[in-house]
Amino acid sequence: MLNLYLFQILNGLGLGMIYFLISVGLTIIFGLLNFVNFAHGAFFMLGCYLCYALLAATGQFWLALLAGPLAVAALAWGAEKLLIRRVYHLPHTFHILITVGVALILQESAIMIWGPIGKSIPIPEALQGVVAMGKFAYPKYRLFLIGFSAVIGFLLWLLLERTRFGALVRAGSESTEMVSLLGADIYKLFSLTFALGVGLAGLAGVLSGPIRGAHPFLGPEVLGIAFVVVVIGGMGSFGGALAGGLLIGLVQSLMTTIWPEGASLMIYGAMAAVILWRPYGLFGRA
Amino acid sequence: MSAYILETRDLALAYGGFRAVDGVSLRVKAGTIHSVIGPNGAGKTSLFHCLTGGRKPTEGDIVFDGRDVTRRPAHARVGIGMARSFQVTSLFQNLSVRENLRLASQGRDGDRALAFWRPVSAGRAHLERADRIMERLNLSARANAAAGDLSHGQQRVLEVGMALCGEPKLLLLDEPTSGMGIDDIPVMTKLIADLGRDHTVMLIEHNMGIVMSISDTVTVMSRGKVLVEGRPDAVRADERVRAAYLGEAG
Amino acid sequence: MVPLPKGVWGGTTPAVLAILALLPVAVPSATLATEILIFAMAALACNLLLGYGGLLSFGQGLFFGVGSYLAALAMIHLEVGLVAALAIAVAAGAAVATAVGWLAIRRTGIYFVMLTLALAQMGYFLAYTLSKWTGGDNGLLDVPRPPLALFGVELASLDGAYAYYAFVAVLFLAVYVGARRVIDSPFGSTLVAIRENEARAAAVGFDTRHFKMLAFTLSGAVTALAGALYAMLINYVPLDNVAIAMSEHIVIMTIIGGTGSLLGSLLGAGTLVLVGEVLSAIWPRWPLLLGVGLILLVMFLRRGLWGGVESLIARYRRRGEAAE
Amino acid sequence: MNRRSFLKSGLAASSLLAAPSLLRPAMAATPVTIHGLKSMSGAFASYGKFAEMGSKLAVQDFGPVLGAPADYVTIDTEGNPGKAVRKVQEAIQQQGAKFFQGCTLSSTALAVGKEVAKAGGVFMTPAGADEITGTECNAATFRWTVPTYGAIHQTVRPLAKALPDKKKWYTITPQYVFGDALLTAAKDLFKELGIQHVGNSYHSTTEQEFSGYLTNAMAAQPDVLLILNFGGQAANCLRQAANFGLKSQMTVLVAWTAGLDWFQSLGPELLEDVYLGAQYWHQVDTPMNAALVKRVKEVYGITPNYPLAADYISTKVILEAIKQSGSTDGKAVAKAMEGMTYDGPTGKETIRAQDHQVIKDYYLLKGKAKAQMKDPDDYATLVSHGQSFPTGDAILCKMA
Repeated sequence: MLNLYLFQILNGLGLGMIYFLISVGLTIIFGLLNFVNFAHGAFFMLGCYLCYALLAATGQFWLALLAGPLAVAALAWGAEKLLIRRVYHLPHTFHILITVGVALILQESAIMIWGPIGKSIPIPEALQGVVAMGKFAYPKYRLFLIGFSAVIGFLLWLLLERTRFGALVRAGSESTEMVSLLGADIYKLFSLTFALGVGLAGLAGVLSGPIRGAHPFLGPEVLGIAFVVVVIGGMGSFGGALAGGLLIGLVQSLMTTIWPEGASLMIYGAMAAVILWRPYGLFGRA
Repeated sequence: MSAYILETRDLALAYGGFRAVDGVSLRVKAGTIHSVIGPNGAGKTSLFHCLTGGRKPTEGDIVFDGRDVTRRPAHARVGIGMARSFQVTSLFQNLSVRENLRLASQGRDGDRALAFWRPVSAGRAHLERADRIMERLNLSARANAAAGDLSHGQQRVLEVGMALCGEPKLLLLDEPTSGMGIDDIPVMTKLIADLGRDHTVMLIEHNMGIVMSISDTVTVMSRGKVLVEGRPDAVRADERVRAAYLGEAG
Repeated sequence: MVPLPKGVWGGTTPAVLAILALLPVAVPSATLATEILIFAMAALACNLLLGYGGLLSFGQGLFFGVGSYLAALAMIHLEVGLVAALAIAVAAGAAVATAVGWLAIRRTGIYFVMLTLALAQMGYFLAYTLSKWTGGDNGLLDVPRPPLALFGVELASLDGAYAYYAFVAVLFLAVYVGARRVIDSPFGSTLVAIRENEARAAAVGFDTRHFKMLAFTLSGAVTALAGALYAMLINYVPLDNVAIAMSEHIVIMTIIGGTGSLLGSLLGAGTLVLVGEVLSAIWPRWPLLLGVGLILLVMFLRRGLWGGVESLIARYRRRGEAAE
Repeated sequence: MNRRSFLKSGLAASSLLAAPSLLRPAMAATPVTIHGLKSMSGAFASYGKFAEMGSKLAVQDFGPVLGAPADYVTIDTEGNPGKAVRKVQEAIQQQGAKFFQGCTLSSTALAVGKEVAKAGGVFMTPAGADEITGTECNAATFRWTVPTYGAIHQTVRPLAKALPDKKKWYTITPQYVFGDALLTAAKDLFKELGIQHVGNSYHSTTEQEFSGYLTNAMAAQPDVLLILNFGGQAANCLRQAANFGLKSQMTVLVAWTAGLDWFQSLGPELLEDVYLGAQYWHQVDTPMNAALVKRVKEVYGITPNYPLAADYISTKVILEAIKQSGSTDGKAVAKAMEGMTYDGPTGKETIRAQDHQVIKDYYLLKGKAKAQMKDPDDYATLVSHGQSFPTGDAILCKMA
């Protein structure tokens, strides 16, 4: 029985990395722009569909992995310039209203383009098959996902912590006037940050395509999980998204053995407990 | 009833190792104007936070009107007669001057203001008190203007007015003249002197000139401790005070 | 011009009376008109928190669902009458809201919002697992709509669509006037003060936690009443009542209508329900148009529909004065 | 009250009233109108789209009823039970509507059935919950699809017979009323067939991540994995089972699939060698089915799937009953439907009078490899078909 739990822990870690990827974009945008993006799940859904479309057109998963997120980031960049830029200074209620609007547009457009039925996305040949572990088997694709997410996480950490862009963006979140005084075009910085955060949602969508398939109503589901992870990890904290994702992945995976019916109740219970016990999540700051 | 309305005994407030307030025992005589002055970083503001309930002191206790208020939360101090103003203006910006003052006087009711079934107009007393104080602060002309639209000087006067509306036994004023123009300061100084006649006022200031002219007692703080306390002219002449201000004293 | 009394009966209340009277005639069915009033009541309760208290709560769906379930269970299992069922629902809603409030107000800003969201989701999964009582995802069926009776004397049967509309309209008017009184009460004025500047409100003597909690209690009570009336309208309690989508639906209505204006909540609820009704008959992809509408609203009509109406009036009056 | 506040109230009142007045339905209702309850928008939009095609085609092909061509009106349930019930109430009050057909969600079907029964109308639904023709049955509600009892008996029994050595079965069950019903029926059948139920995983109604449950299944090392969830959840469960390589370790049976459109969303790679329970299959050789496939190809250019066929035949049956009873009185039409036998997509179908359940075939299919597919919709071969329904006092319906 022991290796069942060990395997559930491995599976939980795998799940955790997927949840990290899903939520890191949301926390970056919130942390650095103090902006609540309710369309994050819809951009994830768009990522799934682009993965499907690019694979159907070119048969190249790696191309989809590159082009998909970039396309989502470009769309986000346009939306930021056109819409989001005007509402940063407004209270959260307007952030929620405008991004719910964007989410609805993305969802219905996806139905119009790709139809209401979901789509399956084949796993690329190189990553098909499983790795045997005793009586268990773990899909190669999910191992790839763990590795790839770790690399993405590291690159992101480098970008935010070790580059001038990262420094400016983090400074910008402290006080926008200061950064603009330093001569950096704060608005270009915001557009790039927003595009980066949403592009990550697109990337998570492309990567999750082969696991979850693409269907128009993925948005609200994924948004729910992303909020749980981000709040537990600490709004705006990069490390928090990782810790939050892994924690939720483990809780969900282990709960399937211990108390399956209670999994969802537990996840939201954990979310409420963390908010109450640790004011700014596990890693968040004021 | 002891002559002293407010007493602190070995009051201390430490942020980790740094002791912003380091064993202050202070007594404020009822019916007087008692000023606390000192250079920046002397611990005046930290002391003020302890007195108003903004911070919980790490040691010592505070007795007000014969009652231990050390741990009492900020909102519970108005009911027993302690009212405060803010160093950085903090008013209900979008509400009218009159509404600001009415709310301040309604604050005295504390939880009784939870009444959601009675119309506001039923609380006639609050409105009358607000109007009376507005008269005294000669802000009546701007009664319906939004607090945010007042000049900086007028907003500082309104800050004092908000404290007055709590019908306090003790007025705790935090740098009432901060950010005021030269021509406004005499107005505020006269106002505080006038208040001193029928209230006990405790003043936190670092502008020596104002304090000397209107205070009955002056306490000088430095590095979290009480350096000197006494009548204004005695304090002014004291060597240690001049040194503390010029920063030579060790 | 007959001078109507000032206070709760003045100002926008005549407009509400006019709308209540004309709504069932203008809108194709009394059932739709009743649904609009029910959601307007929920929006009003949400507005008390958001517009006046500055508290964006995602728990409104939970209070709505609690009201539906409790009223339905009371009527089905305890065979209580209409008034008792509504009273039970209101009490339950107030209790749950107070509990949620007690926890949620320990945090502010986005963490407050997320805490209400987490607590509401816990409520959803609880309702879903207690399927013996709530019917799980099949929902609670056979919810009766008992006649209006006081002390055993049956006054009126509410089975007719227009009869039920009249009953809900009277309740809505009571809630609206009640809300006007609450807004103009010492409590209401303090709530606004807390929204404006919480530190200053505490400094002048208000224990802000008590005021925020009371705001939750009142909001929960009214939202639960709306939930109970909705259960009686469709004789059914769908699990969706407690879903996060319901909370989002109520919040959007409140913002669309214009926070900080009670009449705005009625406009917001009416508009969102009607827009959904009209568009869904025309185009299956109608939520796309709703999305565009939300964006336009944020861009050009930040004070909500009521803000728009007010600026129309102001412009109309200015042009009127210019002409005189 | 001065001029300003009167103006404010007058304008506000008119602004709300102006928009919707165009809503009043223009033309009077013709004698026979079928109101189709379809989830055109919302989470079940895919289902609504094909269901509407089925109903429209049925009304169009049926020709005149009681002297005039029947009329068809779609009501968008938006996948929201509350809205659906209110719109049904409206149709009854405003247009005196009597004949309803549709509903994807069991919760909607149960609630709508109550409303239609109160109005003395007739309602036929393809929704799956046992209660519709069980504990919550009523005089107005009829149901075409085979309930959970039949879905289990027509899949588990033939598969157990075909693979006698596969004794250990593991189940993955959605924790809602529908899932419990499937599991109970399966457990009873396991006892009867001497199958060892090596384990079960319950999961919540919103779950889309099944790796944990599949891991538990792997630990139990069953011969057969029986998946009892539906729609999007079943798709993700099967997709992840394939990813985890379970298909090579054990036989996989999905007891209740949504048929062709669900197969299309998954693709042959995932479906190959998977056993699939289905309410309708276009390749079944029955006279009416062949005609339906041809007609649908002609009109819509696609192959009929489960929502289309279910709503087509249900609409046709209602129209037939109206014609036979010669009246639009709900009671008479319902009476005509009870015991009616007709040529349906699954062959001879009879509406059982006792609980208004249509007695029809349920199919067990097996997924085909991509290479063996003769045409783009040739996803599976027919393994077995048959009829299984609770009988005698096992019928829980006590018709009021």
